[in-house]
Amino acid sequence: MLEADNLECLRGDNRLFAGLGFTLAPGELIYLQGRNGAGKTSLLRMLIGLLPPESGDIRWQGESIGKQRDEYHAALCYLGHHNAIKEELTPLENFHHAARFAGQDMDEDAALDALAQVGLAGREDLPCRYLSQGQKRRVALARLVVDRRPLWVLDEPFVALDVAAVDWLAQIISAHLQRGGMAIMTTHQAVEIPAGAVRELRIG
Amino acid sequence: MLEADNLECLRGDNRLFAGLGFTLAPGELIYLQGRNGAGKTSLLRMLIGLLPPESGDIRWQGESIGKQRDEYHAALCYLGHHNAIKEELTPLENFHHAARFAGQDMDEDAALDALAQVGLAGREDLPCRYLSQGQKRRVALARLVVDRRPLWVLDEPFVALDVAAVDWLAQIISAHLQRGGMAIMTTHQAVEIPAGAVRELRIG
Amino acid sequence: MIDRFNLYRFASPATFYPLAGKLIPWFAAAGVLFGLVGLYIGMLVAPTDFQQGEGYRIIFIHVPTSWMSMFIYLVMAFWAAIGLAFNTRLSGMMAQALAPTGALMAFLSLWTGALWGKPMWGTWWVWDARLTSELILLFLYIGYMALVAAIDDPRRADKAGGILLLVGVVNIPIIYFSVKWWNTLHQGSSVNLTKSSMAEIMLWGMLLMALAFWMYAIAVALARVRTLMLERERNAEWVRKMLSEENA
Amino acid sequence: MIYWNSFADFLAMGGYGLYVWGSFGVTALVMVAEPILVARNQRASVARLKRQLRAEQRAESRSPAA
Amino acid sequence: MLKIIFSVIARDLQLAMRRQADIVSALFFFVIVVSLFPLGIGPETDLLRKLAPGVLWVAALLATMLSLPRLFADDHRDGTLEQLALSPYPLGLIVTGKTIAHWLVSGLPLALIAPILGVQFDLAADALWVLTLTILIGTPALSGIGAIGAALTLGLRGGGVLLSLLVLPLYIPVLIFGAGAVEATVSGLGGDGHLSLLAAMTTAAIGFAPWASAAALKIALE
Amino acid sequence: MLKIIFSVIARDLQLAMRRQADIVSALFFFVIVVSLFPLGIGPETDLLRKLAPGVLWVAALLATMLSLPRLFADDHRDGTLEQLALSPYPLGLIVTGKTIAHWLVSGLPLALIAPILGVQFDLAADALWVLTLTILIGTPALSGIGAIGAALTLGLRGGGVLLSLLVLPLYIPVLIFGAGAVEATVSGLGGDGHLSLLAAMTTAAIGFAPWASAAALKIALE
Ligand code: HEM
Ligand SMILES: Nc1ncnc2c1ncn2[C@@H]1O[C@H](COP(=O)(O)OP(=O)(O)OP(=O)(O)O)[C@@H](O)[C@H]1O
Ligand SMILES: Nc1ncnc2c1ncn2[C@@H]1O[C@H](COP(=O)(O)OP(=O)(O)OP(=O)(O)O)[C@@H](O)[C@H]1O
Ligand SMILES: [Mg+2]
Ligand SMILES: [Mg+2]
Repeated sequence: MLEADNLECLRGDNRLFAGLGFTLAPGELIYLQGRNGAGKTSLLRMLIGLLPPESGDIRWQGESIGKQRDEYHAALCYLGHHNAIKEELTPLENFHHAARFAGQDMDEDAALDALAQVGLAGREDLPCRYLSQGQKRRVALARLVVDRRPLWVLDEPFVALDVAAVDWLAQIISAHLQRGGMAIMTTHQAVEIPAGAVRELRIG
Repeated sequence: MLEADNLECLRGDNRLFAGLGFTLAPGELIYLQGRNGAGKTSLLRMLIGLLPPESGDIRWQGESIGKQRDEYHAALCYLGHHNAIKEELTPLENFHHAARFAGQDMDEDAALDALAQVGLAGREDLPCRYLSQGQKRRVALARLVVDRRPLWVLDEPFVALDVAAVDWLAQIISAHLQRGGMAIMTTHQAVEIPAGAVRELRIG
Repeated sequence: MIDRFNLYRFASPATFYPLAGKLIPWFAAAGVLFGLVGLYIGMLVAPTDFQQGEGYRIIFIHVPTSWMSMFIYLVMAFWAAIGLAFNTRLSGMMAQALAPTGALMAFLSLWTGALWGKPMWGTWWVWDARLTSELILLFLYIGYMALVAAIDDPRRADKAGGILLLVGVVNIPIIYFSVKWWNTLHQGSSVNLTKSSMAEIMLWGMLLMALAFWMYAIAVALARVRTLMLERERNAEWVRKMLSEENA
Repeated sequence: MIYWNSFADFLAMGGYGLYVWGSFGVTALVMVAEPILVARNQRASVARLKRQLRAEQRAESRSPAA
Repeated sequence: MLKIIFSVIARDLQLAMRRQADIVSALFFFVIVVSLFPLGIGPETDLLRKLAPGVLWVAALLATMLSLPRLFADDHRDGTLEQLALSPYPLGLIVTGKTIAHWLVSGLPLALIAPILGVQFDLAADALWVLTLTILIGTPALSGIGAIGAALTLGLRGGGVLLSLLVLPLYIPVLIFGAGAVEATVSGLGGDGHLSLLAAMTTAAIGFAPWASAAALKIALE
Repeated sequence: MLKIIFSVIARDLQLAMRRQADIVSALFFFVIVVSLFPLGIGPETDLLRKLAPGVLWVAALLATMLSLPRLFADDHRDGTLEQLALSPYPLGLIVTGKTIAHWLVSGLPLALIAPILGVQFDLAADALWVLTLTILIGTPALSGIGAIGAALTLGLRGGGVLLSLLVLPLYIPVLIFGAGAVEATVSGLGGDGHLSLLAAMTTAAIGFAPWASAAALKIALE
């Protein structure tokens, strides 16, 4: 369970939001909304502990996230604006490295399987430089196929994806919620998540 | 009059378009359309002479643009994806430098006037670093207020602007066309240009 | 409990800003006073040094500036440690406010030392341990100021500058001893800083001058920290109130 | 009490005048310049912030109270 | 613990291999700077022999320094650094891995080519040997300290020059003991004292610097 | 003609003033590198005096070189370079302006501080004077040639190191004549010949290099 209490965010001179709080229980999805520059990305970065809030508190399983950094990170999967893939490496290599840094070793078959699921079959060994924008995004998303960590934090995951891939990702998120996972995500597209308790949160 | 004949564009291994041609006469606007990555920006960069076409010819007033570079540039105003402003300088300074590089010296009053028109009154002396995305775009657009060159090439000029500013810019473009100017632009937003002969051109 | 409360009140910019404003004239006056007496003793009363002639009078500036340049760096590192440990807003500003003064002190130490070295050693500069480490200290100051200036967000600037200061302060003794070693191993020291037992009156002059520089540094740093505070807290209620009151 | 015999002696500093006065002069210069600069920065800051505050207040009073 | 360090090293080395330019350029910079000196100073052998340790060490220092800006910049730009900071391992360990990889790519090759360049300066065999050894022992400290500077200047305007400003003063002890060891050997005094101090500094740098870098990285990510 | 050059210079200087760090950092890099050498080589005054011209010149060269990557990179990133290329003036003139501004910011300060550093190496007054003069005359050539390299590597991966690789070989003649003039003066031979060659090279570089840079920039903009 993730709880945020009375969060305040200052960037430069702007107070982006203040007094923001919510609770995210297993099986729930929070759909974060707001205009450009409202502070959605800033809020997500606070939640994952990269941006210290001006005031307020964020608790994971009842304890402040600052006090249990490594445990919290082990429970957390974040996908940001950037894909975090290396253009020089192949999708397979990228996937392996990402899994290893997340503390989850992966055998070859499982990796190939995940890549095939995101539609990259046949491209596992092509350097990512040659992939299209959408395919690059898919390399990053492949992690979600095998990820069993309880909390997903997704910043505009649908960007650059085509319609089929958007549907596929919505399914993946639903499955995660049905397994008792939690998720918080932002998106400017209207996407229907078929299962799980979806709640909207508007900032700015 | 701007004429393009049988243009072909290759990027890496992809042929983005081939056999593309059009004529742009005074008072006309070409509205360039196509999906992301179709080659719109590439085409505009060909038209302004920064990207040599694989084959085909571009003529300004009947003569190939490669043969009259400086004259052509003197007749041309280009606005790209980037704003071409310096974050360290103020809007006023940026505007002055831009005008000077375009060969048009500007007195203080005219500059302040143009900036006021784009809604930057009171911010003329604040470094652009502190401006919002939309305000930065407006600094770049302020040039159009005073620009009397016949050919405008605008790459997604409406990006980051709010509704009022979009209307304002549409007016500016109309006025340009009514003065006998020419324009070619791309945009993903549907914007109504109130006057002038508007033509669509679809690529990809 | 009451202590804690007071400390936090003191450390809050809204309280500290006017307090600093009131303190500055006192420190400045003390600085001028000590300086005048020190100069009087050092320049007019103190007799000549039997080894160095009148040239030794540079000592009345050289030693205080050298001390201050090192001491200010330590103070900055102290504030940096406090800032990183307790996340207080004031500490970063204090470190930043001290830096230019520290750099100037280091520069003056080098300048007066060079002007002293020419008549005493016959050269403006030697690559001696003390001199070299003072030069490096100047670089550390400049590096710190450049780093802080390059970061837009003041809180980030404070933290990054703090790390640099702490790394630097660990390095200063290492640098000093490495240079000393390098120098002494390589060749017998051609340079002897004359350690003549100073006449008591000279010592008094020097101590007074050191006090004067100290007061000066405090006054200037307080003045600078006020500016920093104003800029950083420009949207805070107390600044707005103060500015509009002064308006009226 | 005073060590020097004449003002000229004082200026000559036993032949070290250039070095001694060079040191004291530059130090004096620096120690006068620094406070002046600091004070000027402070005044400039206050003036600019006041100007911004006034501009803001004017903008607020002009905008329709919605 | 060790596993995450090895994973990071493996990935960074793989990347360096793919890019190639990385390894070759640091090395070439070293070679070019060292070769510039005889051009700037003149061809007297005696003089050059005296200079050799200093010049080679300064060049090694500059070559290492020039490769620093990219140490974290690429990972920062493409979002990998965030992911690393969010991994369930302490960031200090990850930085340790990246520092070691940086040394393998930018320090080790210098040590390997140093003897050849030393010969150009007419150094004797024992001096060559000590020179190689000092560069081998000293460059890890350069990588470690440099990583702090790279992390502090990550994403800043004009970061490259600022980085050198921050890092060079901190490099000085390494330079002095490194060049000092060679000089002591050349002059027959024996460089053992210098060498052990160098080793001590490297150990300290490798152990302590990654945590300072990690703290700086967290600030850069805010 | 002249007006556009002055406009460009004025803008670039204004930017440098706003950033401050730019000017200060190139200068301090120079100072630091020069100060490193005595640390690497040892404090013997005689030796240092012999080295001074070479060391100062190599340092000037490196300092100029390190400030090169940003010469066009900022303008490229924010789209200003496109606008400059589209202005009705020849791009070569604009590059001339940028080169001059670069020299004013990164070359001239070196010349101004060189005498102070020369004093640290115990150079005599006439040698100091010639040293300053050579740096004053020689650095424009460095800026001019460097601009070509900066334009050629604009937007490339690992551009910084690649840039030094391209530019350093071309800097060698400047280095040789620059340091040579000072040495000739120190040894009493008189450095006039060297100086006039240096002046000739600078004139050629300032006249010719901007047009080569302009051509390279057009390629980078494609
Ligand atoms: C650029 C040249 C010089 C620099 C950077 C320099 C630096 C320093 C520093 C950092 C100190 C304080 C160290 C301490 O208190 O332990 C100091 C103290 C002192 N210096 Fe210098 N110095 C220079 C030249 C000279 C010269 C030429 C002389 C005299 C011939 C001199 C005489 C002294 C004396 C007497 C002290 C006081 C020592 C003490 O109180 O322990 N210095 N200098
Ligand atoms: N250093 C700074 N100084 C001033 N304002 C800043 C600074 N950094 C960020 N901001 C502002 O904070 C906001 C950051 O917004 P954030 O990236 O969280 O928006 P978002 O809701 O994710 O937007 P988007 O939908 O475009 O992704 C922006 O309005 C930006 O202008
Ligand atoms: N060096 C290259 N190698 C391979 N493909 C390239 C290369 N450079 C560009 N491309 C491709 O050329 C196309 C360039 O498209 P362009 O920027 O003209 O698109 P656009 O229509 O302006 O798109 P948008 O609407 O996103 O602005 C892209 O599809 C891109 O992938
Ligand atoms: Mg966002
Ligand atoms: Mg486009």
